[in-house]
Amino acid sequence: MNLETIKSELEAAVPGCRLELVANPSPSGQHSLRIDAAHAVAVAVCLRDAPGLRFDLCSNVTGIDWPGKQTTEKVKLRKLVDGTQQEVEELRTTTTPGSLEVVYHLFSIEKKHGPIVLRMSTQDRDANAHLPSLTPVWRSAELQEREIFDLFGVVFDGHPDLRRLLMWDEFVDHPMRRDYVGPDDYEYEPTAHDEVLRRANQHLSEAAAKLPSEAVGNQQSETDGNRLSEGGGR
Amino acid sequence: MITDASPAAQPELEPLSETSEEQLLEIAMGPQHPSTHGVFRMNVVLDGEHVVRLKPVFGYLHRNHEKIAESETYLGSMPYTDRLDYMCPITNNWAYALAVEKLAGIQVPERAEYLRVIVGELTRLQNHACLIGFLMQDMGSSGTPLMYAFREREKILDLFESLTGARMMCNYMRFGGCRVDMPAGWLEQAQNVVREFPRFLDEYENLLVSNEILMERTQGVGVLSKELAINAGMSGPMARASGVNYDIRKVDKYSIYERFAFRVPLGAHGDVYDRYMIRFLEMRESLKILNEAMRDIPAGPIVDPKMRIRGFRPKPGEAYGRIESPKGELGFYLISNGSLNPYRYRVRPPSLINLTVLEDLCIGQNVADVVAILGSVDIVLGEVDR
Amino acid sequence: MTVTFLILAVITVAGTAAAMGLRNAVHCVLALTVGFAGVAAIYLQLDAQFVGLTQIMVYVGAVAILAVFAIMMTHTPLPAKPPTYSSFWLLGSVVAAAVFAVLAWAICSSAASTQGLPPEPEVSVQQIGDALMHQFVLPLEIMGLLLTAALIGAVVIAMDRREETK
Amino acid sequence: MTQALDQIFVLTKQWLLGFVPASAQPICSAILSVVPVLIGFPLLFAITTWLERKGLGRLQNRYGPNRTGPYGLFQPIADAIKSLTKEDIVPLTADHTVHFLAPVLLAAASFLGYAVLPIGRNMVLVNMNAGVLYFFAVGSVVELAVFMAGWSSRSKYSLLGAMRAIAQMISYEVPLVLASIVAIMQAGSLSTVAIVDKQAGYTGIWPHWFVFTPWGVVGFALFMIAATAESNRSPFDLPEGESEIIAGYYIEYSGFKFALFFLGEYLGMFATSGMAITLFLGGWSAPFSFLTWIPSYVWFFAKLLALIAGFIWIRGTLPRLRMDQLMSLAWEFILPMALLNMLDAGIWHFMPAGVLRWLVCTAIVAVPCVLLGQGLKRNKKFQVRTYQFAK
Amino acid sequence: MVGEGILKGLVETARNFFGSYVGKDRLTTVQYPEERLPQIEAARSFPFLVYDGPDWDKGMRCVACQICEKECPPKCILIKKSADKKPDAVGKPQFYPAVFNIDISVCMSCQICVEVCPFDAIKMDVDYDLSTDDRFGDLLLDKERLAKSNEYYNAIHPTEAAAVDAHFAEERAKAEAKAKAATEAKAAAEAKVAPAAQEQPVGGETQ
Repeated sequence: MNLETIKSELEAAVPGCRLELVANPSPSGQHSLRIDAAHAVAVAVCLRDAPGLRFDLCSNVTGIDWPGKQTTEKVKLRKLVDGTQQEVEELRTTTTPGSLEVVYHLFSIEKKHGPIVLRMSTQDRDANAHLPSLTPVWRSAELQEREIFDLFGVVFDGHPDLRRLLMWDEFVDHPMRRDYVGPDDYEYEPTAHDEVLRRANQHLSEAAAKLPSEAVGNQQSETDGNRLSEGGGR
Repeated sequence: MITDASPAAQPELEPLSETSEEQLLEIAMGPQHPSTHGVFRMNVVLDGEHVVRLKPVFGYLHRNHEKIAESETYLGSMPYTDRLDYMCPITNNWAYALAVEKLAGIQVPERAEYLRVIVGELTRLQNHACLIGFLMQDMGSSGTPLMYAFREREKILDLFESLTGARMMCNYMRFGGCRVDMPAGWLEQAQNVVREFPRFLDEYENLLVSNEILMERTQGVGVLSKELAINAGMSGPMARASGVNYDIRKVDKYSIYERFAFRVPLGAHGDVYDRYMIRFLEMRESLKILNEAMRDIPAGPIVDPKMRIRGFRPKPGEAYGRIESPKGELGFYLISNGSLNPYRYRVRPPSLINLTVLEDLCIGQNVADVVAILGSVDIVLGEVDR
Repeated sequence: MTVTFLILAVITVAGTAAAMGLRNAVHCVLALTVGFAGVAAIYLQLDAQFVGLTQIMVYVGAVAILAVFAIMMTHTPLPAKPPTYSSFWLLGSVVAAAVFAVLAWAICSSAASTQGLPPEPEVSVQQIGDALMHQFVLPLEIMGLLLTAALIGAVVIAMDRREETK
Repeated sequence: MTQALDQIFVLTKQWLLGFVPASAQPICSAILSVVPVLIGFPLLFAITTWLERKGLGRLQNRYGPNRTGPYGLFQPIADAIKSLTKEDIVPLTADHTVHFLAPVLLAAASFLGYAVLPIGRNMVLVNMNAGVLYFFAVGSVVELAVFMAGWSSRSKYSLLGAMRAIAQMISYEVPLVLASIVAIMQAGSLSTVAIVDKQAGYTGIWPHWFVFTPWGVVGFALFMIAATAESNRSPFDLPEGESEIIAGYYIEYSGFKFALFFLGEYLGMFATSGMAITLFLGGWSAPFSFLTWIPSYVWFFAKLLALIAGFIWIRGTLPRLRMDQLMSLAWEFILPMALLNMLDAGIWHFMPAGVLRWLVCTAIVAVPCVLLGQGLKRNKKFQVRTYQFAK
Repeated sequence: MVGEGILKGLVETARNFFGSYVGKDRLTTVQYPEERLPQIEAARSFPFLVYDGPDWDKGMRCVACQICEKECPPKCILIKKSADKKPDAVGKPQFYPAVFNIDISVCMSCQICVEVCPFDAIKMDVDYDLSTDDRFGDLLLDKERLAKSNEYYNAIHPTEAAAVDAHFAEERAKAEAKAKAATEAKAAAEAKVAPAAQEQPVGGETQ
């Protein structure tokens, strides 16, 4: 299946939809199609039902977190540099807001073709992290969208039963985000890693000291960052 | 009573809701329950013994495998994939290796492909045998079929041990091939196991297939329509039992599966009986593949010589690789940003997605059927919760 | 008035009294069962094996279970610690006393108490069977028919409900 | 000599009774009769648990227990020690009194049935006029104990288990009694001793067991099915269905109380098996006339062990039925067959002996049995399916 | 006929019952402490450190390069490099691990440390009798407990160890040849430094 023909077919079928081809430089050659949230359901229904397409199996749904980028900013700045001014770099640190992306891998059982990769992005990673749910189109997205809601924090509008899937209901953060910092107050099994245990206890007492503060997990971000690297072998 | 759950309509609760809410009994099946196949929980609302509502609760075994993998090297995630579906670690390895190979464009030598097929199909044999055993165990046959299955699985695990060094956590595949070649005499041993296996299947068939109690317990129970099966993304034996002709070995022709003559059995009813019979028949087909593969396996290298074990950095890009694991479509979705570890690593767990329809299958059935239905879905919690 | 009889009588009376007085419905049924069993034991003590065993089978095995089933089916949520005795215990006692008085009066005024009992006949199961099949065959058949009709009726009612639910 | 061996227990008892004064003889006699039963059958229970684990193990290609003592023979003792030393946990919300009484009542009620079982020639505790009736009457007390256990635990699972158990026991009590009626009809007595005596004769070398008649074999089969259900054995072990409702009514019991439930269940199984032997398998009588020199109690226990082995075998093979299937089996198959069997036994009684009687009586039970089975099968619409392969 | 399937099943279990007394292949259970399965060469349990020669501390092949520490997926290895150097198996002066700990309560036996080790210093053990009553101390293996001799390695993984030994012999021969060439070259100039250089390479002969 050629993605270009699919794109034109979809554009003809769903007037007003904005589709964008996203090239994949990898040898896998699985290029993807970015669709806009407003027409997502219509596009999905067309993909599922159009006789030439019949993508009836939505195999894989997953989220990707793209936090605001700073490193790429610097690259852009270097391109801008035409003189020898060094101060400009520091001034031009406008970070892009970042987004959460949801990827759908579609296959066709009837026509045995695929995959076609659909992508949708949220406007930002906080308040506007809303996307339309494709569960009404493909039931297989039900649990996977719940998982994305749980682990990434994308709110799927129109999902029949949007609850946390893997984390418990009282959990506040979204663990799969790149900037997620694990809280230090899990009940660790006492192992030889007593350093971790010591920090956990210390953290507990600190948390008890300033009970009303809500962002307990985030305070220790500095010490947490290197937990994985120094946790072992002690 | 089977509710005809079409994808659009929610399962109909009307007939049973004549009893008032107060008379309903809500029980938590799990997380400590002998037949939830691990720490899985179903909040079941019962009217007498009939299921009115069923809400699965996941996450008791959640360890955020994906997050861990994103901070590991590509190879470092390989042993972790063993622990996803711990009944069939080798196919997990395979799916992951396949995804990475797609991502980096690695070729796999001929011999390695044959080795992969052999161990993959052996995995399928032992998984299906055990699953049927577990299903019977759930239906109360005091473990006899399960023990027979374990007896055979033992032989296959012995093969795995002498090949890969571990019985279950094999960590066998490498990007571009396999880790070790088979030791001397392994092939004969494996051929012997494969030759003996039909005897066990006959035994199983005598014990189970025409058993009236079993037929009564399983036929017409937990019926999954073809439409719902497709729409809800069912895969593997679960989908094929509902008559969906979709076997990734045939569709994707990954590895060297197109070289083997094997057939894909399809069910007509989509009930529990079909689901376990499909697995029966698949075992016979797997034996055919194994026989052919063991006959034809060529000599040669087992791993792409260009692959380095350390410092593996695929070029930026993404890939979705999937295989037909014994449980269904096991996919890995990887995004590389050119660094040592994947930017995004996603497992498409067949067990979890096959559970999407659990409530639809169970509504209106008995408590005893819930157990059988759950058993026929074939889940491993290591994969469901990841 | 042997010792055995006294013990059995005390058990029976205590069981039935508890059945009236206790608060928890299930406890009441269980206490009542003790009463039934006591009565059955008294029958057995009088060598009326058939009646005694039937008493156990029907009352302990069936009636008590039926009552218990009814309680379980209705599934009323009970308070965690209900008071042990029913608040109607006084009323219950009065009613029981009244019934007892009536019965006692009836027994005392009957001819048997004044003239003494006739010699006890030895009744075996065989004799009961003979009596049922010869002398009382018509009543037995009528009762059988009646019960069959009731059984069929119950089945029909149950089936109707199942049809509805389908 | 063989006579003495056969009567050794009876003679021993009389010899012992000779030492006590006449006034104390009735009570001493009772004690001397009851105590061996109270010891012997729990001992049999211990042996059976070992046998069952060994047998199931072999059925499943395992060794079974083999670590405690020779061939794992001391396993029951180890189990007993374990269950005795385990903490007795009672749920906080449980009804403590009833929770405590339930296993006691169950174990006690299970023992009562043995009073009328003739375990050998002249070896019956009470030769009661209405022995069979007594047996079923005390059997029905078990239901109450089960209910008490299930209800008092205040657990939803145990309540479900108790409901299942009671529904099942009530349903199967009817066919159980109806199936046994044929033997009573033939013997013309409710006394177990009389029933066994009726079967004690031989034609040539063949015994007059009721099981060797058309109605007898059907009655025996129905009785055994109903007995399996009555004693909650697989494939009718729904009340405890460990894979569905975990352990049913005794889920909240631990330690010794749990062991009592176990004991009660096995004693129930022995008692119903013993009743089946009494009713259909000739009680303590030898299977061939030339084998009568073997003591009668040996035959009884040999038959009992054979039936237990059958129970174990079935348990190792069959999956469990579902509640509604269990009920439909009771009401749609076993009950009509039992009623028909009664008719058959009546006809047998009144027809003159000969080949014709055999043919007629066999036809009366065999044809409906097949038809009913076929009807049920068609009604249920289950079949071995054939499968297609994708192209 | 109803019951046919049930009877078939009963026959099957009966066959297995008797078969388990006759055929040994039906009983796959191994009576563990008395019986043991034959040792499988490829088997692996937890890593150990190989040393050459009689002294584990001196002959340890590990050069504390810390590659395994980095590559270990669950990060169960802790290595602290020594300050000084000592000669390795081939004879080059190398660092050695001052601390080498493996927390086998964390280790998942994946063998990646073995695969990445360029010095053939860490290998997989096959011992599985590892139960202990101390969950902290006994599961944290230090250098001393990890060290196993090359002979042990040869005993458990003969094929693999033979290849490793051959490789080492080759390396050593090369080094020796080099050293000899050097000594000869030096001997031509000055015949004093040679003995020390010759003694070092062969692991089995050091002190």
